[in-house]
Amino acid sequence: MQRSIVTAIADMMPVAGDCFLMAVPFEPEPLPGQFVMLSFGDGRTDPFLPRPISIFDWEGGMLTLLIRVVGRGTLLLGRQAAGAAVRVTGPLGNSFPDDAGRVCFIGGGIGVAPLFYAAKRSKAKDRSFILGFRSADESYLTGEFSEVAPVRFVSDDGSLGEKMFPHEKLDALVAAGERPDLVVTCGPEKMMAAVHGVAKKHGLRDVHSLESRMGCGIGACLGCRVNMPGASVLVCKEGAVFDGSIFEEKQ
Amino acid sequence: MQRSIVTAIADMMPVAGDCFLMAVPFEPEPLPGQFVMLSFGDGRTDPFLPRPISIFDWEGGMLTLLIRVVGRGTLLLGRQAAGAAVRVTGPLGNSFPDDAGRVCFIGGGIGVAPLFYAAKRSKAKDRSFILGFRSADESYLTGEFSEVAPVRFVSDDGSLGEKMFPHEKLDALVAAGERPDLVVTCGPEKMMAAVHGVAKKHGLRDVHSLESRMGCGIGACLGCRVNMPGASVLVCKEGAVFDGSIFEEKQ
Amino acid sequence: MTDLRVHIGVTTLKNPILTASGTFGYGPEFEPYLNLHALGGFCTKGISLEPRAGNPGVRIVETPSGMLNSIGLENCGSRVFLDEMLPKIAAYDTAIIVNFYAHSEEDFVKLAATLSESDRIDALEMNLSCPNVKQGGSVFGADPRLIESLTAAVRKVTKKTLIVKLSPNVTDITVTARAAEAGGADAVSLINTLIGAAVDRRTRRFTLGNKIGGLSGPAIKPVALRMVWQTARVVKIPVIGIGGIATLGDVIDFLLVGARAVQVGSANFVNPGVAQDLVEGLDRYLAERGETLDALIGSVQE
Amino acid sequence: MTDLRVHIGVTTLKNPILTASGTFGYGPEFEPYLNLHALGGFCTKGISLEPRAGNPGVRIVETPSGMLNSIGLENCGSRVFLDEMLPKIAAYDTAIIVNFYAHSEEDFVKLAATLSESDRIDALEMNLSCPNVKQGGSVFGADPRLIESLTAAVRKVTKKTLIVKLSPNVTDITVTARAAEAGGADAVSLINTLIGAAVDRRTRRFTLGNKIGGLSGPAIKPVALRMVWQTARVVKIPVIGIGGIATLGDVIDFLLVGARAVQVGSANFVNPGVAQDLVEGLDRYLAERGETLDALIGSVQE
Ligand SMILES: Cc1cc2nc3c(=O)[nH]c(=O)nc-3n(C[C@H](O)[C@H](O)[C@H](O)COP(=O)(O)OP(=O)(O)OC[C@H]3O[C@@H](n4cnc5c(N)ncnc54)[C@H](O)[C@@H]3O)c2cc1C
Ligand SMILES: Cc1cc2nc3c(=O)[nH]c(=O)nc-3n(C[C@H](O)[C@H](O)[C@H](O)COP(=O)(O)OP(=O)(O)OC[C@H]3O[C@@H](n4cnc5c(N)ncnc54)[C@H](O)[C@@H]3O)c2cc1C
Ligand SMILES: Cc1cc2nc3c(=O)[nH]c(=O)nc-3n(C[C@H](O)[C@H](O)[C@H](O)COP(=O)(O)O)c2cc1C
Ligand SMILES: Cc1cc2nc3c(=O)[nH]c(=O)nc-3n(C[C@H](O)[C@H](O)[C@H](O)COP(=O)(O)O)c2cc1C
Ligand code: FES
Ligand code: FES
Repeated sequence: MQRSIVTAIADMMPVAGDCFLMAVPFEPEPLPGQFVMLSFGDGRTDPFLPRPISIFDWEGGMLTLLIRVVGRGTLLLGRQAAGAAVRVTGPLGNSFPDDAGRVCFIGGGIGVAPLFYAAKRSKAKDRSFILGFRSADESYLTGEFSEVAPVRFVSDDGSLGEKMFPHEKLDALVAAGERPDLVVTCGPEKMMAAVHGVAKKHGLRDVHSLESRMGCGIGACLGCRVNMPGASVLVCKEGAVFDGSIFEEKQ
Repeated sequence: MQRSIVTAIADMMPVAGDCFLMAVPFEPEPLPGQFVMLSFGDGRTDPFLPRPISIFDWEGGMLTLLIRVVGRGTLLLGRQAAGAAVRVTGPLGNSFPDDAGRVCFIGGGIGVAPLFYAAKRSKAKDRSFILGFRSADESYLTGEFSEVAPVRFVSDDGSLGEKMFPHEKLDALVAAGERPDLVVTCGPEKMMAAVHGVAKKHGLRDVHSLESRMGCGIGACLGCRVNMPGASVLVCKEGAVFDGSIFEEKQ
Repeated sequence: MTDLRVHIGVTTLKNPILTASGTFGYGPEFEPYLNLHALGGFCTKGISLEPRAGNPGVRIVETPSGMLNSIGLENCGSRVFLDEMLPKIAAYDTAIIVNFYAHSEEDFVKLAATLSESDRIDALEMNLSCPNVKQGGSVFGADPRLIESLTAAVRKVTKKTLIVKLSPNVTDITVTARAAEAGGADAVSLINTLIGAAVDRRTRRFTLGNKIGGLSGPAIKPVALRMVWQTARVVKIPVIGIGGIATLGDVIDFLLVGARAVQVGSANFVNPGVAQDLVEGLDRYLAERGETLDALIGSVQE
Repeated sequence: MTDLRVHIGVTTLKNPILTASGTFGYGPEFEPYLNLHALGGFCTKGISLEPRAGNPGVRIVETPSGMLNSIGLENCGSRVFLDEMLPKIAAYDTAIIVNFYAHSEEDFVKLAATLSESDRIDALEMNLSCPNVKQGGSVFGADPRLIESLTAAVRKVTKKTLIVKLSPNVTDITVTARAAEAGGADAVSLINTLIGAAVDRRTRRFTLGNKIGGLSGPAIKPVALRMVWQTARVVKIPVIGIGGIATLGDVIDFLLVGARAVQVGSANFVNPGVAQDLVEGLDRYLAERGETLDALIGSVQE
């Protein structure tokens, strides 16, 4: 059951790398991989549209969002103080599968956001992360992720973990015999496509959380349609989680 | 010298009667009766225009504004927390004369706002207030005003001070021999016109701070022109303080 | 509960709050957020004879107090709509208004005739004004003679309530409104989106894949309100007001200047439950004042 | 300092940032907030042959991300302007562009001739598009034949740079722009305000004393950007972009789609120092990229 409510921000916390955590009371309990549409709840009309934001965490009626400041909307949202009114619509979209024994969660940059809750809630026997950041300075919540499952960090400059890309780390792990039943990724599209390449090479099952500009998040505006190599998809309604085959040219 | 700056709110304090006090660092020192244009400083474009707000107080570089929530703009301004960015342009407009020995400051409702600073800064030997509110419940800062000068309160329902209108109180005072050299008023236009009637009857000098919807506050948009009985005036540039004769039909 | 009924053509709407085409999906998307039975009606996404993929690339961009869209009239086509979509919404106790468009008079007529066969469709809304279609922009919507003849041709093949939706991208909306009236429209609805553009200054390309798109949202409300007022003064048929409606105050403003009903558009994206809030708000507003809807409509003092 | 000079007609602007007519008073009002020498130029309040009192009642109302005004072209008249206002601003080292209007071709010509006698005036901006004047709204601005003949008539009596300011309240702005070009204009400036209205629902009256007014501010930027782009593609004379410009990003957007210069309007009311910020910002932007202004202008990828 989805809802659209105006509620007061319970807590705001700055995080490294231009990010912040926003906690808002929200029911019902979302599924891992779902997202919400977040906007101002005070009646201003600028910024106008809500922003799609993944579930970073949900616990006992408190929803936590991890948001990176990239433009005007996220900038102004980040300046809201606890007590300010926001509108939250959700939970939206499909979710990550949860039927595998060994899952590897791969996140790049702000794409790590949905993976915390996904790993925390996963019933898989064996869960691990590969988290990629540009550098140690631009990484965040590394401790929090480590508490949920073992993390392999990689970074562009080697300042955090190994100096390689997430898909290279996955390749190396599989080569070393650590073969996941399912790979779950979220991050830049190039990273996800590269991970799919590795998954395909090794015959691994992989799912990916896509991004697209959204107007409504509920399938009403048709604004989020993207033409992927594998299909033209309405990200908010058919996703945001898609099978890796979406990165392959349709025959 | 006027300026237009973006600055962080130093303090916000709720006040009875849907009002709040906002403190912002601002130089230079304004003259009593001047006003500022206040808007959001975070780059949002809605609400778009700045709001004219009187100087409630200024002390050592800290400007205090007393604002009543009447519409969208003041509602959203009132929800800002300390630390939020606002734009302040000013100080604007002319000021109250300060060459009288005995001054009576008469305010109605939110019109009391500019009178605190005016009375506090006045060099007059004898200063007193007549402050009118709808009721005791909707009155505010009565203690603060009383510290600056003696106050006669009047209210519509008699729940605060005497049950009469400010102009009636002035009339009674003059009749009782307490004749001011200058009457300074700010409040609803009807109240100011009535005070002018009393002032004229007794041959008192009177000045009034007019209100008008403003676009710019600096004489650039010509939006604030109002046709008063006595003249058509550009409130922001020629006022906001006008001689009482403005309420008299031009011959 | 105040009597909120409104008569438009042969249709009685249970209240004057409709949702605008292209902003309410096909309907079911909003089930979690509101009771569709509460609405006066809803306008479907614009339907064409054949399915249409719409525009590639970025389709939506936010603007100050509004948005631009260049969806490009993506839709499932009339066949799929009638066979698959309509049955899913047929049970809703609310008026179904099918928004439709074509690129020739012939296709407009064919489509209107096809849609008229369905008993469950209450009204047709003819979209003359989509600025997103590449073949020349708002061609139908700007030429009063074309509007009149097209309306007359469609009028001949349908007994359903026929609403003509007007483009604001014209010098004088009263001219196009009168043309629709002369052609036999039961009502006009306005405004569709204003044509606009946005640039991505990092890449130095237009943000939208289609370069230009339709501007909607609170930003356009003053223009819409002016056009509705001008139009309501000169036509005898009902005017349906559209443009930036998000609050009860907006609804009242449009009714005051003469709109007989209103459509809520982009605001559905911000709060998917807003349309029901507006119905309830209007009911309360009239009840509190002991005023009838008829007394409110057009009561602005001139 | 990058070379920011721009040539329009016989005038060389030191940079492309101008302030828009009616939003910058007569100039001196802004002295406390910026250095007027820094500007490319400023357009005066619209001047008419005789003084004009403007509209009574409320003249300004805020709208979502914008505002409506119905000042009604209040101004001191050409005589007072030349004798009293102009001397006060003559010393500013910046281009003075006099915005002017009339209600007949005869008066337009007379006014242009009078204004042309002053050496200190750099350019004339002919306002065809004021929506606030009661006598029929945007009459001059909507008729291409009238625009061409009027421009030609004014052209005959002035050697100054002649800019024709266009109304956006037309079906196709490229038609009116071409008419101005054909009549001999040195440049076109666009857009003037969109016509809109607002209602005070408490009193059930139009908020503005004049009922309708001109919509300006960030809300209209997408429409302005689209029209400037369309126009810059079809005319050879320079296009001056206006509409919702408030930030450096806005300036760059307009230059990218082909504006040779821009005018800052309503944003002056929010931040009276904004125009100088924009000059400095543009200078830095180009310097950081080692790019020339010419390379930037019109460089959006199509
Ligand atoms: C399903 C989904 C989940 C997401 N989860 C998160 C998350 O948990 N944390 C987080 O920080 N970000 C997340 N994002 C990205 C986030 O929505 C954008 O960063 C944000 O919308 C940018 O808004 P802005 O106003 O700051 O940027 P601007 O660039 O000013 O945005 C302008 C417009 O562009 C759109 N836009 C711009 N960039 C993006 C983008 N990368 N993706 C989608 N829309 C974009 C916005 O919707 C907005 O309407 C998610 C996106 C999607 C689709
Ligand atoms: C010189 C001057 C000094 C003022 N000093 C104070 C003060 O110290 N404290 C205070 O609380 N108020 C003061 N006001 C009134 C204050 O400016 C308005 O209450 C405020 O602008 C209303 O804005 P809003 O968005 O809340 O209301 P809305 O009704 O939503 O306003 C919409 C628009 O109408 C205009 N408007 C509406 N009512 C008024 C009004 N009464 N006066 C002027 N503009 C109005 C606003 O400028 C705004 O653009 C003063 C006004 C003037 C002219
Ligand atoms: C994403 C989107 C899609 C639209 N699609 C259609 C359409 O298919 N047919 C149509 O007549 N109008 C369409 N419109 C226009 C709206 O129905 C409405 O006229 C316009 O958005 C103005 O109303 P608003 O400001 O409330 O959004 C669309 C608008 C948007 C935002
Ligand atoms: C209060 C006000 C007065 C205006 N007066 C004039 C005028 O006298 N002549 C004119 O050509 N344009 C006038 N305009 C239009 C502006 O010059 C400009 O074209 C318009 O406001 C759009 O720009 P903006 O969105 O940056 O404000 C006026 C605009 C405003 C807001
Ligand atoms: S965001 Fe509106 S349909 Fe997907
Ligand atoms: S408020 Fe702009 S001139 Fe007075």
